[in-house]
Amino acid sequence: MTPTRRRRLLIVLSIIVGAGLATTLVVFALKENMLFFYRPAEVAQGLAPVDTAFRMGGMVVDGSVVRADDSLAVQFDLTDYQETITVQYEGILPDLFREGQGIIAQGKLSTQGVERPVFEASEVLAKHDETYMPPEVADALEQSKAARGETTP
Amino acid sequence: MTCALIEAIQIEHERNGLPIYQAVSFRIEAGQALLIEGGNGVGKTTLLRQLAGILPTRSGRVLFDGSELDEQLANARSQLLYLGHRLGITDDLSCQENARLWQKLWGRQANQDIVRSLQSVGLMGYEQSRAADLSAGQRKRLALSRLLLCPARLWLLDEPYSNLDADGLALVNRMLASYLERGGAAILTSHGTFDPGLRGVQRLVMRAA
Amino acid sequence: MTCALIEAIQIEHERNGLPIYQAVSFRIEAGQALLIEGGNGVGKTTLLRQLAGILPTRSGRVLFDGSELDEQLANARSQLLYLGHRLGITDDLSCQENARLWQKLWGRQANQDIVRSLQSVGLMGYEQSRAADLSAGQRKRLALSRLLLCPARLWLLDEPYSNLDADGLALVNRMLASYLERGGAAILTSHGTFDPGLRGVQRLVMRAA
Amino acid sequence: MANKQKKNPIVLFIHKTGSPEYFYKLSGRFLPWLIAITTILTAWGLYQALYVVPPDYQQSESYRILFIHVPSAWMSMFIYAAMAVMAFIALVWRIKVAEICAMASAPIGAAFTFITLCTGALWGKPMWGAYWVWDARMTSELVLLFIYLGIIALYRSIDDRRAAARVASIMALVGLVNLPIIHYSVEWWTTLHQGQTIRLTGPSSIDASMLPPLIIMAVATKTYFIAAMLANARNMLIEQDRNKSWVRRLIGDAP
Amino acid sequence: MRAGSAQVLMAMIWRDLRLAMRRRGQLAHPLLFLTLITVLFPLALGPDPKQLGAIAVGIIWVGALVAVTMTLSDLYRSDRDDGWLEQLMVSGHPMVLVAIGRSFSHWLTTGLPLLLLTPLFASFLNMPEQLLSTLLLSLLLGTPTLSLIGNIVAALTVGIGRSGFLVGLLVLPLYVPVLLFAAGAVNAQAGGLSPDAHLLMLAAIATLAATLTPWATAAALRTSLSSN
Amino acid sequence: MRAGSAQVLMAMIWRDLRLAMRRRGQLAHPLLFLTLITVLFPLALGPDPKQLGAIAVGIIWVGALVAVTMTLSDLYRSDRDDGWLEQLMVSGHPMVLVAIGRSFSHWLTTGLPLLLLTPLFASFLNMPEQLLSTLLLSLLLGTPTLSLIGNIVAALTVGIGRSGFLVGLLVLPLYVPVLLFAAGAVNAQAGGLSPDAHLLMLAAIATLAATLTPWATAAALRTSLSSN
Ligand code: HEM
Ligand SMILES: Nc1ncnc2c1ncn2[C@@H]1O[C@H](COP(=O)(O)OP(=O)(O)OP(=O)(O)O)[C@@H](O)[C@H]1O
Ligand SMILES: Nc1ncnc2c1ncn2[C@@H]1O[C@H](COP(=O)(O)OP(=O)(O)OP(=O)(O)O)[C@@H](O)[C@H]1O
Ligand SMILES: [Mg+2]
Ligand SMILES: [Mg+2]
Repeated sequence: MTPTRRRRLLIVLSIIVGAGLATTLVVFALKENMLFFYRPAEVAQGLAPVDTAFRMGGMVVDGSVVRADDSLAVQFDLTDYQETITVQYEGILPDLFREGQGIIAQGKLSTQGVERPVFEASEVLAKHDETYMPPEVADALEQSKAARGETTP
Repeated sequence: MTCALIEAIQIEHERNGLPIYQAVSFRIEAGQALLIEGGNGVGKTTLLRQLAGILPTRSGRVLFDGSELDEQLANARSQLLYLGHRLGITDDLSCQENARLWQKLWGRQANQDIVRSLQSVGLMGYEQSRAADLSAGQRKRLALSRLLLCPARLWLLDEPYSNLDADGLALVNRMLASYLERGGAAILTSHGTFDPGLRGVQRLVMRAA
Repeated sequence: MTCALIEAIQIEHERNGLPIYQAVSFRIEAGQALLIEGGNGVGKTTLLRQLAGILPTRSGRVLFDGSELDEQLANARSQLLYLGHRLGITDDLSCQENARLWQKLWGRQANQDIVRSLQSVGLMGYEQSRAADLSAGQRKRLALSRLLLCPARLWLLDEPYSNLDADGLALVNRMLASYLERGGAAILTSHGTFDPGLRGVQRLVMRAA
Repeated sequence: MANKQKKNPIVLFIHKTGSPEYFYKLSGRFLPWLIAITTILTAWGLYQALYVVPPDYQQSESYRILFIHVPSAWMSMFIYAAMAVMAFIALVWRIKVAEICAMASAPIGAAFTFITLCTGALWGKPMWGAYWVWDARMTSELVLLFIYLGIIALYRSIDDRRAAARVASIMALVGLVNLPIIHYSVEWWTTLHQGQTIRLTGPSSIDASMLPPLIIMAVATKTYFIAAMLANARNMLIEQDRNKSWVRRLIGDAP
Repeated sequence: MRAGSAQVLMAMIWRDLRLAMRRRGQLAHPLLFLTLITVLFPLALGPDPKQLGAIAVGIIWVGALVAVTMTLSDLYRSDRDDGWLEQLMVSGHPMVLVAIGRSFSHWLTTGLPLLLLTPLFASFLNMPEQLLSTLLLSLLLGTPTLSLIGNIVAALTVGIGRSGFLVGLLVLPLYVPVLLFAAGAVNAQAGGLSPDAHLLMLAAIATLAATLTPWATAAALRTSLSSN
Repeated sequence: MRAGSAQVLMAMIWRDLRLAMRRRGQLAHPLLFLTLITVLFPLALGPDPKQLGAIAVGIIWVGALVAVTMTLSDLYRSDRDDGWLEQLMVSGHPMVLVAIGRSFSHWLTTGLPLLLLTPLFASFLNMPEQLLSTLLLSLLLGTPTLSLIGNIVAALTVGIGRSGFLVGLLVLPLYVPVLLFAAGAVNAQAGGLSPDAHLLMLAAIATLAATLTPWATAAALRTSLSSN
């Protein structure tokens, strides 16, 4: 092997080794949870931090929304179909906020004076899925699902 | 007038207590030139910077128009032009913009317009070029045009011949000759590789201390 | 050997689409020197930087040892030393430290030790001085010592004579003469104010495009 | 010189289109068509998006901004990739036309990135309840804008056009790492930004009735990009080669 | 025959502004820097809008300080390297003109653009809206002082290569009072108090700086230049 | 006759470190900068220890980023101005050695000292103590990447005068992932999560940077130098 060839081989080898090592590390990293994002079930189990702000995501429970008459304050329950956590918020809600809709709330847990922790949200964001369809199609889908005895997620 | 334009009496320069060169004295009147010679590192640049008032002179006296340089620095400075190893050219301006700036700050020599001066130092066609794009010799020529554009009673020139081609050397000599004739005075350094061939030139050979 | 050490065939240089100088050709063998002449701004520095491979050569061919320069740039470069307007001196190192660094990177010329080389370029007593504190001519001399310290088959020297005193000019000529005798080759620029007075020197006069 | 004839056809093709004169003439022939197609498609696509397609079951009318947001989001990434490919060609084969095309793409890509950010923010307020959230998709898109701006600034701050293009090309290649991050961010992290709707392979989760304007706009933005890039590149080329014989001939020919 | 002071001042400011234009994008630089800082902080802190809003003033003011500081090491450097400062010194014109001119053009190219874009940064960082006018006023009164004081330090370090961090070290302590009163003004407003006292102090500092710093800068320039 | 690669690398690193010593205090500069930032923030925010503690990680990491960024515009500049880079290019030694050597010596003189003094800054800013080890680990894994990426940008801008802010614009977007994962690690730890995922990502980025950036830096140097 000429010196230049050997140098090239060395270069290629080192790049392959480096890239391989990096990929392995990434694969391991992606297996772990990296975000301050909790489901109501995790919060109920006490996994969520107490003093730090975090995000909680889930569905707004049907019929749980209570609006105050004189202010923008609102209270509702959030569920992941395992556990339910009560959320309090004061502010304007996004258009997409409605019962049965997925939302993400940013805020802190408050444990004062209540036996069940209440989530005090500083921000409520609507999280919709990636499905787009006309209302009629959605209705039709609903009906056919209902006919088959399923519920919409 | 009995007093010289500039007179140096046994001046020295020391750096951290060590003298750089052996004390020198000279005296120049209007219309005269002084050529400072000496080997590399002997202190020519240092001396010139002292005369321009950039470096302090702590022993010996420099008289300008008969009175201490230190006491009328601003006055003396407003009557001289200095051309050092660093040429004082603004790289991001064009030749013409540089020249206009000099005229604004140093005043305008009677009958001198910028384009004509640039042409006479051989920069015709480069008026709009960015100064940074000039070659080593062209930069030197641009700096020399300051001497044409701005009035002064004394020129302090550090190696004005370096980086110039044969044509450039002749240019410097022509400029010097006509300046001295008009009553100017000049102090210049050179390595003697080129003889200015002017009349009335004193020579001063410096020696390391 | 029938092929030249370095051969240029109708090379040009263009900047933003404009040619700088009229195409040049030359051919140099071991033991020969080429003196490039021409007025200020004609393109001498540019040509030398092309030969050193710093600037690209987009039209014409440069052959080193008979094969394209572009295709063996690293090999060609390891056999030449280049001295430009910027001297490649590290200001905050002493002369000796600079020299030691050069030896480490460019290899050590047989029988050359640092102190002796510094002495022979006239920097005796400045071995421990910070390079920044040297005068213009002394810096040039320090840069010249690289030629003594490191081996090479080709020297590319841009205005090696500038800023040097008479003694310094003689030094450069002595260095060149003995180098050519030992089979080296050199390409240098100069403004013709000083005639190297060497045997076997070709001259190339460049012209602006 | 013998080995020059054996070069593979791709390199040969690159070299041929890489001749400034050939490129200039060829692109000049395409340009009017591209402009015409772009205008027609954009008008048609916008009409469809605003008046023809049905509203969404959840977002009702405001989802129509999708037809601007999504095509420009795609373009912000597509243009970067195209620019990087051209930058690579420019660096390896030193082809001037590739250098110029890469640099001509950067401002267009930056513009699309900016549009994506703006439309996303405007859409986010009613839907999510916030103009801006620091989630991975949005952050990485913002980073993309900065990278574009950096490339443009770098290109402009060097005098020699060719050297400037080469330096900026290296930066373009370095910035390439950001593209997979933008695309996969919604999968790797739980983002507020929704996941993938349109898939090239497998079923998309958008109703077929809503697809036409999206496809039309996607094509229109592509033709717009090609047209704008060519127009930019032609100007830059003329400017750089203004002293070359082919430009002189061109100007001489002109009536 | 020589030009009068006003003319010299004009010529020098003209040169600075022209150079700022030539070195394209230089104008935009402090802005970009502040933009990047306002982007980096939310990233590093995690996206809690309330927390962010509470420290927005701090981020903007510290960002502005750092942005201005970063321009300082280049403020006189290139003028020194190309011999222009030397020429000005030998010209016999008072150095204080150089100091005044440079301070002014420095503010025009750094402080002013920062001021103009601050509303954008503030909304980006969720700063409560009613604080904006006070923040702007504090910047209007504070940034000229930053330029004036910065000029002294730039002049002091002009003879030193690679002075970036030395400049930072020297200047940031001098900037502390400005920062205190400026942030104090906005924080007072946020806490429901009147910001006037702080703003008056800022104005006082600015007046003082405008009258005194040019002399210090001029002296620093002269000394730095004659040291080698 | 010429020196081997390892020897050349050693010689270049030796030079860098010697220069760092000579230019007295250069070593201390990023440190001083971070010190000043950690002092300025409490001043701008008012000293609420809890609030301060919550944003301590942000301040330290953003400070480190900015400190490193500020060193970049000078990283190759003086070597270019005095012709040393030109000489290295003409020497025929692979430019990638220059890139590797400079990246390493840059880390030794910026990242490492920052790492060593971080415990001090952290306690100054009231950062909860149990976070310190994660913070240090994140700096250990993150700062080499900063040096490596910074070298590319420094090399790209070496031909441009007054490049300070252009450098910032180019480099900070590239630093964003490092910042995200580094701050993410500490924030995760603070919130009771495991920081491992973030640290693994940091390690991955560092490995990738170490294998790829020297080539980019070398190419950038070659191109920038041949631009005039
Ligand atoms: C400033 C905020 C936003 C930014 C920076 C942003 C950025 C992007 C980008 C870069 C893509 C292309 C992803 C890819 O092809 O890999 C994209 C796609 C998309 N975005 Fe956004 N977006 C924003 C806000 C929104 C909002 C508020 C919505 C809707 C409520 C939205 C809906 C979509 C949809 C439907 C797609 C297409 C998804 C696909 O099929 O790939 N975006 N966005
Ligand atoms: N970066 C640049 N951009 C544009 N033009 C340039 C640049 N550098 C040099 N030039 C021009 O190229 C020409 C050749 O310059 P070069 O430095 O090679 O000349 P030279 O022969 O070495 O001159 P001198 O004898 O004065 O050193 C000059 O006319 C100069 O104005
Ligand atoms: N900043 C400095 N610190 C210490 N010594 C210095 C400094 N500057 C110059 N010197 C020394 O002072 C002496 C005189 O330098 P000067 O530059 O005046 O010489 P010169 O006569 O102009 O030489 P040249 O012909 O080489 O230009 C030299 O020996 C030099 O080494
Ligand atoms: Mg001298
Ligand atoms: Mg030259």
